[in-house]
Amino acid sequence: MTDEQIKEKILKILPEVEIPEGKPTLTVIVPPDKLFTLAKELKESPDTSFDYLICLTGVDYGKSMSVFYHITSTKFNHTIILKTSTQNRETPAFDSVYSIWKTAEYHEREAYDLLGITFNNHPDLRRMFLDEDWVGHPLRKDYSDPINIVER
Amino acid sequence: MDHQALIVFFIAAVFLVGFAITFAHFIAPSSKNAQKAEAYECGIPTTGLTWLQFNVGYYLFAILFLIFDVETVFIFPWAVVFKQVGMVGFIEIIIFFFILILGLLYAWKKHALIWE
Amino acid sequence: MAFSFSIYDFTSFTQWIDKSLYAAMPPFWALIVEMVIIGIVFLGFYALLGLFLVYAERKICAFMQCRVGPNRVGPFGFIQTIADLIKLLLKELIFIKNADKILFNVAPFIVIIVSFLAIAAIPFAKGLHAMDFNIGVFYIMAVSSMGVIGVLLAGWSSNNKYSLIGAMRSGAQIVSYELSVGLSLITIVVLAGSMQLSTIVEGQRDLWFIFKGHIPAIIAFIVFLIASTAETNRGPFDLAEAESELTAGFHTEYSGIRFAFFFLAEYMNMFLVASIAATVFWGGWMPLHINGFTGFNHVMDFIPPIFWFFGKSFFIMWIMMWFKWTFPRLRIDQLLTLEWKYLLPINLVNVLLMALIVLMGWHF
Amino acid sequence: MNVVEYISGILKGVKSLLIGMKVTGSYFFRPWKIVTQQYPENRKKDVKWFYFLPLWKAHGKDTPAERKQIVMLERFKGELIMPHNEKNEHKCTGCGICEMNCPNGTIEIISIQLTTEDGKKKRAIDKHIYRMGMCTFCGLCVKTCPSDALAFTNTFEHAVFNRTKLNKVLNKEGSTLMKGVE
Amino acid sequence: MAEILEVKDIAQQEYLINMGPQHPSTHGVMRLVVSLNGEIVKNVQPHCGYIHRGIEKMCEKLTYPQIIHLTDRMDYLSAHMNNASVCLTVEKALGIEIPERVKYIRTIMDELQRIASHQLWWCAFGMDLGGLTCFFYGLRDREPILDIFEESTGSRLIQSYYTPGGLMNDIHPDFQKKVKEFIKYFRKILPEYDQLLTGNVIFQERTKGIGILSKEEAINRGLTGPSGRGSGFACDVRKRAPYHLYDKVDFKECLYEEGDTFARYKVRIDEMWESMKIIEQLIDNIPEGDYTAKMKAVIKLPEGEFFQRVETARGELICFIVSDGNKNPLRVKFRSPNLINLASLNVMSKDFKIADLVAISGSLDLVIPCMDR
Repeated sequence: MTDEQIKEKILKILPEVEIPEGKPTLTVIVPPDKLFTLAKELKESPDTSFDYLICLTGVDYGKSMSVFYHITSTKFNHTIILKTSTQNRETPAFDSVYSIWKTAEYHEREAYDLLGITFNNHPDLRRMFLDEDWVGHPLRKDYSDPINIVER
Repeated sequence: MDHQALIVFFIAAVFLVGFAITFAHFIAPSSKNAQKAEAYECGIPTTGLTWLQFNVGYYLFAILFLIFDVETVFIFPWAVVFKQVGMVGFIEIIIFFFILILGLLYAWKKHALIWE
Repeated sequence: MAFSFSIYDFTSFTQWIDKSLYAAMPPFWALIVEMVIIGIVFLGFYALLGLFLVYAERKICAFMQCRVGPNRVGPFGFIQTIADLIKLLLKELIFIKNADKILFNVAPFIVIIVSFLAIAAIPFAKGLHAMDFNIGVFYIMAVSSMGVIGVLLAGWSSNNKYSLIGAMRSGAQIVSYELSVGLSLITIVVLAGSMQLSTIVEGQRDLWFIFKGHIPAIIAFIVFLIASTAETNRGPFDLAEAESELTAGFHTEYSGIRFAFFFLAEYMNMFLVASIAATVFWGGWMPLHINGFTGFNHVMDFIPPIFWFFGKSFFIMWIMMWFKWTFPRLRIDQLLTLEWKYLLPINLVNVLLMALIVLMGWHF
Repeated sequence: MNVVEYISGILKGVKSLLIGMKVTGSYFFRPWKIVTQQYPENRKKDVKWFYFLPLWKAHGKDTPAERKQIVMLERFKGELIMPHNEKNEHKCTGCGICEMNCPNGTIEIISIQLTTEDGKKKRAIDKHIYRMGMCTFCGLCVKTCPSDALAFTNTFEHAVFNRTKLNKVLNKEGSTLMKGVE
Repeated sequence: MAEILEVKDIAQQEYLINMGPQHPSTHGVMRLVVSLNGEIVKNVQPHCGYIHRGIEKMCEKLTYPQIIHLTDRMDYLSAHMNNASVCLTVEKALGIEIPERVKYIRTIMDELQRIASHQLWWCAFGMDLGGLTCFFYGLRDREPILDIFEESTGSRLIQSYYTPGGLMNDIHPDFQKKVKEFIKYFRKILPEYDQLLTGNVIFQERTKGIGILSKEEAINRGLTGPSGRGSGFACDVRKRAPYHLYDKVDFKECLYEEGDTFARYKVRIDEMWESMKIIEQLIDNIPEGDYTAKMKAVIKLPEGEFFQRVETARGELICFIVSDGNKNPLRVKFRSPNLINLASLNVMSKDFKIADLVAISGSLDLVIPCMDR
């Protein structure tokens, strides 16, 4: 399937998505509450069959929190990026895609640990690298640690 | 040399270990602290009790061993006198082994020889 | 009696000491002095042999691994093990808080006593053995199988989970392989018709048993080698101390000289089984004699028996080290499968085969 | 279990074990295959034969890894230095590009204002401080230096007893800027 | 002595064992909390983060050329590939064309690194299973590769050789000769690995049918690299999304359907052969030219998100850079193949023995600094 066909297909499933032009890889901006249904649809429909979640990244833009999903199909070898954002920086929460791709388990735990993004329906959302009693989420832009982070 | 010399060996071994440990007690440094007295578990305190009732499926093997080892003890005298006894001994040991192998095969078939 | 003996026959030497002691003092004291001499001689032998074996193993494994091995302390690193011994003596003896103190302390005694007792029955050369039981083979088997108690106690008393698992494994392992050791020795006892080690050695005057007994003897030797490697807890059967799984297994909590005794006992047990194998299968101190080749036999006789004995034992130990440094470790269930499904049935059939050969007189 | 399978399984297993033993055994009897390098001894120029007594046949022909004397390759990044010529001159202008490019803050340049003969004010280095304890030897300072003032030597024995000894001043006492370097 | 418990309580307690952080088989500081039933593993709970250094946070403060030296330190056994991930992302974002010569050298270096990594894995895996001799043989054969690296890049383990746009410096004049020498030597010595370990009946018993993961499960869990290919998951980025020169060279993607420890082992052994094949195709025709493209002094990426998939020796590494147009990235994410592969450990080792757990975690070839970042 080419990018155009995927674009059409996604727009058919979910008309409210936003697809910006000029990206090196097809990027789809999805509202947070619709992400799970779109992802499920993309994985399960036989002509897209995005069965492999390569990467899940949480990004703190300073004003908003986003999560990127790089998904690909092992069958057709096409790759797209799903992006979802929220303005709620303090307690961002998204739907977990663990039930679609099990590999999301560790990615989501990592995002929770370092960025404080909560994933609903995640089976075991704990800190991954830091101690349980660690205060704050280091990858956030406003995280401050006067001892260990040297400003230059 | 009589068999009482075994006592010498026993005493010598006890002496060797006892002397060395006592000697080490005097010359080795000693600094006590609570961390050092912890059981080693990769640097993490042990979770739960060590002496728990836990399943090591070797109990069956111990029983099997008991059976077969007793049989081995019976074979030893036979082996020593076998040359004098000759054919009769051979036939008898065949019967004996037949039963023994039958037992082994039974255990085999019953999956007793598989560590669960 | 004048003091004269040759290294070909120690009988006169030992008897001379015996007689001169009894001539010099009352029998009771003579016996005591004799015992003390034996104790000291064997202690020295035991310690030296242990040091040498540790060095030998390190050097052998180094050469197999394209390394040089110890080469800094003394010429060719020969004093390395003595340096290690001093280091181990100087290390702190750590007690574990929740360990069972009595058993924790008793365990090293047991492993050493067992190996020391078993060494008493080994005939090193003609006339050079401490005790010559008429049930020699049986005695060694009985005593050496007690070593598992020391290992079990060490593992259990440490209050450490790794140790406990190691001890359990060791129990299952040694207990199982005891059978194969016994049965493979029985194979030879059938051929020799005696359990006395001196008789067994004498019986190999014309040809060693491993050649005399055709295929059953060779099979018995291989089975004995495998089973005894397993019984001494050496690789590839070192499950009790499997370092990639259980860090150090049953002796995880032992430090300093206490650990050294487990280490020493392992090497002495290895020497023990190697010397039994040498005695029972390879003729012990008996030189290589082939029936009918008189000239050849005479040439062989020139090499003193003590060299024959140690040469054979070290060769077998070398094979055991070769095993250890080549093979990956077995898993516990494979270990037991090997014993119960392979070695034991083979052994049982092998005993019958040997009995048949002896009955028919097919042996040489 | 089939009896034939059982026996052939045993034989196959034994054969595979023997093949493995052949490998280790053959190395045991070929001590000249040993690849160990005797470290402090092989630093010396004239390697004595007895340093290699156990591997007296090793002459570096069988395996590429065998070398008698340790060879330090020219590009080895051992320590950052500032090459000085025989007139005690270096090329560092004190521009601070290395300081800026260093990811770890390893380099610190303390510069002074010099007045040249024709009255112009000019920046020059007073101290070029290199904290080796923080260096990750990425080579960005050498690569980005516009006047090629820095280089790596291949010394590698950096063990010292005190961490402060790893802080080094790269420009030598009384050194000046080389002529023609701006 | 411990307090006396009721029999009921004792029977109900779980037997928990910590493997790691100070354990010989974890190859670093990772902690596995294993709950056992006898010797049988019931549950494995990995705990990581013992050497978490916050590389992603540090990257946000650094410029793009400076990031490179941090990536070496993630997966130190595939340092070149880690460098390549950042370099390729930056090059892709800037849309610059790098010289052919650089592509050749990068491909050769990557494959040499892959061989070196698999050698080290081979020896460590042998050691996990108790065969200590493997360790020395593997390290011995790795030495020539490190010498080749040292000669050209100046370092042995963490080279920081690639820069955005090219290479740090040109290859050494002896490079081609040395590489050819090594290939000749290693082609002779690699069958020895098979003799010592692969064919060994104990080894086969220990690895065959152990830690099975099906293809679907592997894809779903994102098990990549040789571990994933052992399950039949065709996840080789070199084939699926070629970079460097991988679309021009001829090589086979090693796939095994069994999904057990032995399959994962075989994939790596085969990959060493394939890597040698790739190097042999390229080593004689490295074109002349610059070793770096013309780059600005300060590299600023355009605003947007860029990512590059790279096949390291352990699996798929992704460098994902979110840029806001500054000389520093806004966010850098490295998809560590080790961390994701670790997630499969619990599924694989369930109901196997504790010795198998060591074999399985060894066959996943985990490098902890990459996992923790």
